[in-house]
Amino acid sequence: MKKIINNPNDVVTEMLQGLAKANPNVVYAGEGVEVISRKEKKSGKVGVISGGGSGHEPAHAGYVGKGMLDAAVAGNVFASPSPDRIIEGIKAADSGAGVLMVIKNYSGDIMNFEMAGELASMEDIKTASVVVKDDVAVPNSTFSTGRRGIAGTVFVHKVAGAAAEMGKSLEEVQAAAQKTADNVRSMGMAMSPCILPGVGTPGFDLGEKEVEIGMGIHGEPGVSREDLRPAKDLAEELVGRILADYDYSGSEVAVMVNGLGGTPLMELYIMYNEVEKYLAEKGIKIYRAFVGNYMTSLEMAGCSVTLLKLDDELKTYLDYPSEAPAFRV
Amino acid sequence: MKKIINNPNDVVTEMLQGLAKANPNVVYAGEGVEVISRKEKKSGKVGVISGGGSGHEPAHAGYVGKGMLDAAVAGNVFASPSPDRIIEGIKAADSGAGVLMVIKNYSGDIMNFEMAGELASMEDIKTASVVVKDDVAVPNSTFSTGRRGIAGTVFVHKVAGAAAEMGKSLEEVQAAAQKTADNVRSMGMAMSPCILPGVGTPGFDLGEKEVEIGMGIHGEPGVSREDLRPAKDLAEELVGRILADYDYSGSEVAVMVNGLGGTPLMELYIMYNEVEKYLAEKGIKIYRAFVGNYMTSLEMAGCSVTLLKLDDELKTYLDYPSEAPAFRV
Amino acid sequence: MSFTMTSKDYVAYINIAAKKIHDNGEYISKLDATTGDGDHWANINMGFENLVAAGPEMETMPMCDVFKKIGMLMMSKIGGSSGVLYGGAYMAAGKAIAGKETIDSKDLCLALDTMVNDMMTRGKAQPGYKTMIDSLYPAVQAYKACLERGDSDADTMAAVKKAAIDGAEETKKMEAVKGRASYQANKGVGHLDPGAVTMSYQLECLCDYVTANLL
Amino acid sequence: MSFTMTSKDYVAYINIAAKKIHDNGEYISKLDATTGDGDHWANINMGFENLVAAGPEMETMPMCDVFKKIGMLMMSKIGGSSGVLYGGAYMAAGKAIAGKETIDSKDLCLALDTMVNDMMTRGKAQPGYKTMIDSLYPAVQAYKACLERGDSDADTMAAVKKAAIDGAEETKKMEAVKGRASYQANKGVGHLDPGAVTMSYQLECLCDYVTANLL
Ligand SMILES: Nc1ncnc2c1ncn2[C@@H]1O[C@H](COP(=O)(O)OP(=O)(O)O)[C@@H](O)[C@H]1O
Ligand SMILES: Nc1ncnc2c1ncn2[C@@H]1O[C@H](COP(=O)(O)OP(=O)(O)O)[C@@H](O)[C@H]1O
Ligand SMILES: [Mg+2]
Ligand SMILES: [Mg+2]
Ligand SMILES: [Mg+2]
Ligand SMILES: [Mg+2]
Repeated sequence: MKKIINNPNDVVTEMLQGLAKANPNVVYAGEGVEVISRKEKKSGKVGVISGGGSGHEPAHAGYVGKGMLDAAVAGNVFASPSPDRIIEGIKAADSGAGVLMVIKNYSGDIMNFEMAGELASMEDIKTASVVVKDDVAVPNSTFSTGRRGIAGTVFVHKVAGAAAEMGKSLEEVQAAAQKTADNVRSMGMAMSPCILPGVGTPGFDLGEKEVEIGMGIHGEPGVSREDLRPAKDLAEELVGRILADYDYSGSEVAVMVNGLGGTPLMELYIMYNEVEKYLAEKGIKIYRAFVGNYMTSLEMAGCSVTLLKLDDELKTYLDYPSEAPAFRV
Repeated sequence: MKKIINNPNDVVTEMLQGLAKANPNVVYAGEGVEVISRKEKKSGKVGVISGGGSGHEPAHAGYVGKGMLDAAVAGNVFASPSPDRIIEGIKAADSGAGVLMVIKNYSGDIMNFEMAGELASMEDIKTASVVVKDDVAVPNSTFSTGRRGIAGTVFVHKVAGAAAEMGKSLEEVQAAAQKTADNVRSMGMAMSPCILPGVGTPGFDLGEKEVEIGMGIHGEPGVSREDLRPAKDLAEELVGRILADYDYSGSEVAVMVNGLGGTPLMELYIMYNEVEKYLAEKGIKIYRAFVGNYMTSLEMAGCSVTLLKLDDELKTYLDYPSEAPAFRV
Repeated sequence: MSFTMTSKDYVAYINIAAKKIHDNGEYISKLDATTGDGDHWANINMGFENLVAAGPEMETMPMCDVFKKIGMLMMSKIGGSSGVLYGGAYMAAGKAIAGKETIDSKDLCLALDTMVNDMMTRGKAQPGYKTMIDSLYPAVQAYKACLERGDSDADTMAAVKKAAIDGAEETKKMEAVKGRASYQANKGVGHLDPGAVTMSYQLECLCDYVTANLL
Repeated sequence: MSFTMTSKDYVAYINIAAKKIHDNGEYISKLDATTGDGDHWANINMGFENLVAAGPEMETMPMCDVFKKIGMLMMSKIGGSSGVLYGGAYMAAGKAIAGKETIDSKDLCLALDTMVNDMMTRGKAQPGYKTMIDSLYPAVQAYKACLERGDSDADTMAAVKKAAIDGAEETKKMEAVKGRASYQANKGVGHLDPGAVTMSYQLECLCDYVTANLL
């Protein structure tokens, strides 16, 4: 395992220390708390927080900034943060108007954020939550945990953050975030494994020419292993699966081509070029596109594609200025 | 070789097509020209261009935008663009006040940009150039090619672009860029090789635990192969070599911790955390820091550290707004 | 006719369990990597390292507080699904034995029963869902049955241990409903659930400790 | 008493050289990866693919224009150091044989001499710098000596070819001054220069073509 780290147990703390030193607009709450929050707090504004396991950088701390998140709570690598961390994030984000928690749909995240919400209500802080389940690789289900939350979460951050910055109420912010979550779908694929700093060996193997379609952002199994094909075919496969799940025909969308950490920008742009062509064929209009590393899996190679159906309200929120370093609009 | 591409011969064209589709503020000049330029041209403003081999994304096309580059010219992967491409970049950037070319110090780039400059003068376009040689891994020399230009080039783009946007003359823009080039130093290290799309096999091998200190951004040999050490040691080695080359003591600096493409942001922040501590020990004050993928080498894992000594003039230029997607200030 | 377990005992058991977990890093990581995200061992191991570090302090506390302390530490240091599940469960167990300086066999059974119930509520999970519950639940059932029958402590411990290990083994055949293995097309069938295995390690160490030191 | 080389011949030679370059991809890439950035083969091979594609058109041109066309194509399609070096050199050679429909041995020597001089100026390089010049330069010197001595065409071609190959081989011992091998601590000593090798391939194919078809 070759990683630029010191002790595997310290990666989260040291990463957030580095991030806070490089970004004068945020503060780091300290070791064991692992919360990054905005330095300037606007009184009476709804707070928006998110968080989850580490290893998905720039998610979530890179999205803290005016117009996006007020605080991000980091767990250990691939492990949801604990309730005692999350409550610190809630407190940092609260300025009296309540706090929206944007949660990715993993049983660990759900349980930890739920408990944190209870702790918050004990401290008289109103919270609401939106659970993002955008990964079409997983069947939807009300019985089991169901779909995972992946890169589409970033759009939910963006919309919620904009709505909050524009002075909306907690209910309104939650409704906008929920609308985003309802209209966003993603599908990814991996080309190489990632290595947890505390483990040191790859979580899975892929053959010389194999890719795994639908692999999760923690290396959870996907839907099929296939031979690597040209970018055009990969784009059609990923977008095709999204379109089979949700009807985007005739609508305007925001597109995200997201790198998983080890894939160079060159390839992401080539991928986006194919995604754009395929959507054009299908008569789906692209309103705005985002290409880069937004929701990664350590050094995993691969990418995901996300589509968000837009209406005027969501466009306004998407276009609203954001000063978060990892999502400047 | 697992890459999200179609035909290796088309990677540059398709990447730039994708980039231009995703970024409404630029135009792509077309296959074989491989120039990305700003859509809005400000008349009478000095043009600033750069370029070089592809494979270093977001360099250089990601730096095209208001306040930074007016055009970027892409060569094939790791190969300088040819003069006929560069002249198109010059023309796209020229609005009557001349064009500054920011060149990285490689014999191929020098020869191609030099010839392009001659072509420009035949078309009555005034050009000036600045050659960046920031890589302290290579000994300086007036006899041989000398030092390579690496991540420090991005600071030169930033300063030149700001000076031009502020209405400075070609001579003034060149002087500001030259001052930046004179005061910037970088040092990098690689942990894994990169694979040229047209070649398909890694350019070199590194042992299970080996890193190569001083490796170039095209995989050119470095100064030493060593066992991977903790981030703290790596930071001290890279920064130490920079400080041994140029006296930054008592000065204020801009710092860049640059990822080579395959290294996750988590590790870059951990690296920056160590760089910051080491500089603090040495009494060097950090004015502004940049952590991310700025000058990459395809999917190579590793990073570089760059220091730029600042004075009031350079601070003004560094802080001046930039709308380039890969360098928002 | 029952054993007495003190805080010192519980800390001693925790140290043994920590070692057992520590020594099986590769195996457990591999299990979670196969059906989940590979972090289960790294997280639970880090949690146990913290428990071991808190050992000297916990030795001086009454048992009910030891459980609460363990719950808080596990919740905050492990994170993920298992952190909140163990954390919540231990805290609930601490409440269930409120006021107890030491515990006897019945108390221990009550504590474990409280734990499994808390886990089921919090995780919205049932036995058969291919989780850590599938080791703890049958162990608790066996424990209750032994107590009811008035089995000897030695027999009881043997039965609890066996049920825990068998229960974990059973997860191989199960389809995952909750947790990351549920994302797999085949729901993880054919693979052990890592959480069930580490649960069985703990129960095994616990039963062995009681048998070797308290009977 | 000299051969006559037509555009058709030159295109035929280019096709042979293209194949030779194409077939040595792994070897040349490895050479450039060892001392440079690994792209030399990919770039020059792409350039030759373009030359081959332009072959039918070039066959109909006078030799001087063939050279200029090759120069333009190489400059724009190869890129990097070798693109501008070959491009500039071929364009200069085209000027040197301006107006010639076909060329004879003396013209060919002049063209090659012009090329190496242009490369030296543009690259600010001398023989001994461990570059492509170290194959072309001795080949041109041999060519001139043969012409001066009045050697037979067959002997001349053999001498030129040998000088080109030996010259490339010599780069193994040299320290690089220009180009990427100069960044190495040992300046690439012990490794062949990829540009010198591909240059020797071309000269070898050229000499072989003349010998086999024009004498
Ligand atoms: N909802 C749930 N209810 C009960 N146990 C669960 C639940 N979700 C996960 N688990 C257990 O947690 C284990 C995984 O723990 P861990 O790897 O630490 O967390 P994560 O799944 O968040 O990465 C699984 O093997 C399973 O035994
Ligand atoms: N300044 C120079 N003068 C002459 N030849 C050079 C010079 N620089 C490089 N070369 C030649 O070019 C070859 C490398 O070509 P290529 O790999 O295509 O370009 P690059 O070095 O830009 O990647 C070297 O092997 C050497 O023979
Ligand atoms: Mg996890
Ligand atoms: Mg090159
Ligand atoms: Mg796990
Ligand atoms: Mg090269």
